[in-house]
Amino acid sequence: MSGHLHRDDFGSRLGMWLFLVTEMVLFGGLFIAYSYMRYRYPGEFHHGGSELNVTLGVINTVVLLTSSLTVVLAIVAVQRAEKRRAMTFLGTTLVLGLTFLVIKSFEWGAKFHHGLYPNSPHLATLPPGEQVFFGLYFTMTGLHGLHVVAGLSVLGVMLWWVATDRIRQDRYIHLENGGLYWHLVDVIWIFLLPLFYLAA
Amino acid sequence: MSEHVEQASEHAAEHPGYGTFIKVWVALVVLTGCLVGMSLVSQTYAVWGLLTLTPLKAGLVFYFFMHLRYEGPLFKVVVLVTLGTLLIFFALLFSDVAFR
Amino acid sequence: MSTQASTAQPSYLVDTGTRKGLMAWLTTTDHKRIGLLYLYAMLTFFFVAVGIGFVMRLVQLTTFQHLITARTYNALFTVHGVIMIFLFVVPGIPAVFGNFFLPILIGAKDVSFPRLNLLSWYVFMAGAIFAVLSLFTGGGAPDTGWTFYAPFSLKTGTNVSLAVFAAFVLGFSSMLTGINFITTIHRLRAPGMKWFRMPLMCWALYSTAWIQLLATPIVAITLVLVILERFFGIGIFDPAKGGDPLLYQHLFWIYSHPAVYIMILPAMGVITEIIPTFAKRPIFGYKAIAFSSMSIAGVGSLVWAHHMFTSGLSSLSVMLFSLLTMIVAVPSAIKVFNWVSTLYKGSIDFQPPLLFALTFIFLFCIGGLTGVMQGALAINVHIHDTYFIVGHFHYVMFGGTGMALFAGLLYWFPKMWGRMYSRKAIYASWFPMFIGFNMLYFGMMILGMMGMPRRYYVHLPQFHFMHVVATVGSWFLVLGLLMFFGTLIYAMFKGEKAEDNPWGGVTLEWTIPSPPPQENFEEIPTITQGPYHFVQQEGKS
Amino acid sequence: MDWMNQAALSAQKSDAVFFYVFGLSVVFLVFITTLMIYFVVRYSKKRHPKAEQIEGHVGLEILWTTIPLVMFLSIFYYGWTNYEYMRLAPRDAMAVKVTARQWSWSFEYPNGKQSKVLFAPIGRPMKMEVRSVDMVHGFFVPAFRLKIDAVPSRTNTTWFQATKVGSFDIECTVICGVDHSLMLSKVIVVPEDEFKAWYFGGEDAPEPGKALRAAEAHPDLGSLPPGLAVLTAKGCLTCHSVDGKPKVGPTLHALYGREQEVLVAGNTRTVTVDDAFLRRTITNPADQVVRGYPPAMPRIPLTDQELDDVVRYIKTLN
Repeated sequence: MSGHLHRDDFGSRLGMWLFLVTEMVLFGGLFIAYSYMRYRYPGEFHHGGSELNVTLGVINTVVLLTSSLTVVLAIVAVQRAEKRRAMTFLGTTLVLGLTFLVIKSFEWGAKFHHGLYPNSPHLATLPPGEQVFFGLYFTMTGLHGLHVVAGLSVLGVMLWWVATDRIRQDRYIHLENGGLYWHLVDVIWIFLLPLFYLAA
Repeated sequence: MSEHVEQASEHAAEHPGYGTFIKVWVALVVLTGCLVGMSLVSQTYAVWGLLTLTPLKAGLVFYFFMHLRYEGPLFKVVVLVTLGTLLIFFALLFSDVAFR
Repeated sequence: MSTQASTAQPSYLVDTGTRKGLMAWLTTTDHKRIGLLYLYAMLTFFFVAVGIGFVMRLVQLTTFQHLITARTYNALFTVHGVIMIFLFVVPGIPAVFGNFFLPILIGAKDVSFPRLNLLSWYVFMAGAIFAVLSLFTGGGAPDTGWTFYAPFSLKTGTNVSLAVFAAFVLGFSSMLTGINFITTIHRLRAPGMKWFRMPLMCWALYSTAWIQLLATPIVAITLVLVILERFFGIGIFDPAKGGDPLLYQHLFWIYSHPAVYIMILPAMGVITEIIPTFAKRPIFGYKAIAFSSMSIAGVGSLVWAHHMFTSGLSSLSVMLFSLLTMIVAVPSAIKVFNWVSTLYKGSIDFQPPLLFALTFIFLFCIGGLTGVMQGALAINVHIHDTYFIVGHFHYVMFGGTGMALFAGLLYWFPKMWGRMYSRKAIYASWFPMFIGFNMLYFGMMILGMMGMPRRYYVHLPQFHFMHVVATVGSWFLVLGLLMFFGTLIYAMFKGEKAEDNPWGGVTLEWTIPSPPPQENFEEIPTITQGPYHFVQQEGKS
Repeated sequence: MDWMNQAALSAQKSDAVFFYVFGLSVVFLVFITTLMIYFVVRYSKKRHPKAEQIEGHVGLEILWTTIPLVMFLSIFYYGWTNYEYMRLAPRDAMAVKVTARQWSWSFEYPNGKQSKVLFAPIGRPMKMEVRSVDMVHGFFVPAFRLKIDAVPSRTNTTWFQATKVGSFDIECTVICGVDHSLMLSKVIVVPEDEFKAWYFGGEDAPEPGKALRAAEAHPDLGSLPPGLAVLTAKGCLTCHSVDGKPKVGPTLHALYGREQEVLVAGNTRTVTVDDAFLRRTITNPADQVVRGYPPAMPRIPLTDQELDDVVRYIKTLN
């Protein structure tokens, strides 16, 4: 059936944006929960935030911002039919995304090492507000991490499609949509950084 | 298609080049630097940074990286409606939390 | 617009591809077949849940009973709620009639993303299977009520995690359908089909889709938090760890109140299609109805906390939400007035779909007005969480959405299957259904006023009489349902062949053969006027 | 039957709004339904073969937007003002701490006295400070039209001023577990002197409202087996189930003839549950306590007839 429909890039992008709407609201729900709890426990959140590693957080921000840049550059390259360049850019994005995950896992590892994980005996001794802080921290960064993994898989496929010419100068809507998703993941992290690391 | 608006928005003619995006990236990194700087000064500054610079950064990503700048009004409306809805959710929720 | 339907293409019910039979259906991307897949699945779940409701009523026949244990009873009402809400009422009309008729109504060959559409169905079925599995695995069927209120849902030993996960998956299906519909309406309207030339059903589906997008993710994340809480104890809703059960209620209702409008808006859309067809005149106040759909969607998303008036909200919040609740009642009232006015000076052809549409208006008015009662704070304090609420939302959900679904089935039945049912049998089924319905649910509202709390497996003796009345009502209701669906199922196989346009409707679906050909239209029509123009047709007859 | 019995000021406030909305609703519903039926009959195909093609009328739309809006706003205002009255307790109200737990209520008065049912003097404002130790519960007194949720980790308040002497149900309205529907109690409204006699009396001051509680009895006890009627009337079923469900005390289900470990004067001993054992353990509960259960059962005076009924009933539970 679908073969009979004309190709509708605008429609595809609209569909993607609508999907991003749901993602925004999904994280929006968590941001609502965060602000609610932060309003109740300002002191505990401040204390909890001071236990996070700011340096790693900031490095990760720059990593993600750069990976966003390379995706958008890859689209420019495809538009200009510069296949090699496009592949290099996408490859860089994948490497940066993996770097982000590795740094994140070190960060989580350190927290686990200090006994700061949900349901841990150490956490149970902390004041209630701080338990909530770490609950939110692990939930939100964890969910974001899952999105990074999903985004990386999508972009991996895109790289493959660029290599096999399924994505080319006159047909790159999938790359655009994949890019949109990756940028949204980036935007979410832009919010997570100050909420947990800087201004808690 | 019936709507002129949508018709016109079928991808604006020119595509931006590498330069634009690299400039935006530089701006984003600088803003991140400012944010960190503000958070080092004091808690109050950090919160102000959170409230002003973060949306600005997100806006840059939306506007340039996500090509909103080059799209027709429909997508902008979609994003604004979403953010507006979230904002109203916040406001109504805080009508409870903040006034208990 | 050609009224003579061409028959060059085979009907969508005929397999033409390489796959035949069941496989052809399970791999189809045809929106019409997907609509029917939803319909068959949903009606199955509907009858399971009706059965459960029937048993619950039987239990209430005795004040002090040993038929089933309290735990089983708690599981029954939870499962009844979960199935009815997540598997039937929420997805119901959009997934069935939206899928089947939205593309036809706007003159398109299919939805924008046909494969995504099929995927939505599979996601829906996956969610349904999880929901069913949650009954038999883990600690047994969940016993928290469909609202899964924390902290009880965090502590109970029953299989809440899987049930909640099922609801999460179903939410995904609903969002994907929403994305598909919005894109379809924006992109695939036939030439000349301006926004204000769309049939009003499309407006209803459009506004519904927006609520699905903007509200469903909130409940998705809330349910994820419940699961995380149960497995990892993250403590956001757990008061022992500093969490707040009220936050759960807020997040839950941010979705679940708009969900009520997800349920009722498409139902209103169906009614708006039916009434002009049988009154043979344009709908009264087209734009008023279109805008009221959008404003219900808008304001309806902002009234969630009226489910929490007694849970200790701030007084400011209580006042705001009560006010907003009153305001959201206005567009519904506008619709009712417009429907009734559409009958004025029409030439009314009284047929089963119209009977059910008018029944909808009557029952929905009762549901709506009792809703206003709950919005009034002083009354809410008394009737919240009693049988009054149970009665009220059955009037809206069953008397509203359910009746509209039945009306829609009767209206579009000849188009969907190309066969006609026995009108007499349908009229006969209406009587027990209507009487039983009112005995059951009005009885419940009286019980609520008397102070009977909901979700009680035994009741105090003073409530006994009304419980018996309600239970007897449920027997009539079930009898009516069996007669209704018996008639339709019989007609599906043995009914006489239907004409292409048995009711004399003028929207696009009546211009094509019954059942519709695979690609709906031989040639995409060009639209030159609004959807409800009967003049042309009258000139002919 | 005491439903719609207004036993407090709050009930009058709530009902006033209810009847206002109810009146409006009936008028609206009758109007719409009559109009619908009239149109269907008057403009049927036979009587009115040619439909008039009316598209709409702006004036009417405005009219039926404004009228409902005004109506709904008046409902809002009336509902809200009466609610504010129901919510804000006067300063001189007596504050009672209400504690909800799975599945019972307890009440603590300002002087530290506690009770399982709520005693309230007539005509005196009583402020309820409702809290919960486990799940969310709902504190509901239908006769007062009063409800407030008991939410863990916070205190919600409400208040009432009873206007009638009598005994009124307290029910839990939020699903809180298996025995949600048994989470019941009573408000006993008594004359001021009777309340004071108890409140200011010593430890053993008789609970007020004895006469009331005896009179209300259990109207449907006659329909139960005599033994079960006794168990119900004496409150045994609060702690002992008859269907095997674990409660505070051992279940009576399949109890007869079972081997049971009991503590007699601190020593464990195994006995077989027979007539003699049952009679002794009911009349002198502290003598032999089943292992694993608290020695919490009070002595409840039973007549010989009642005792026979109970023992006979327990035998039937096998």
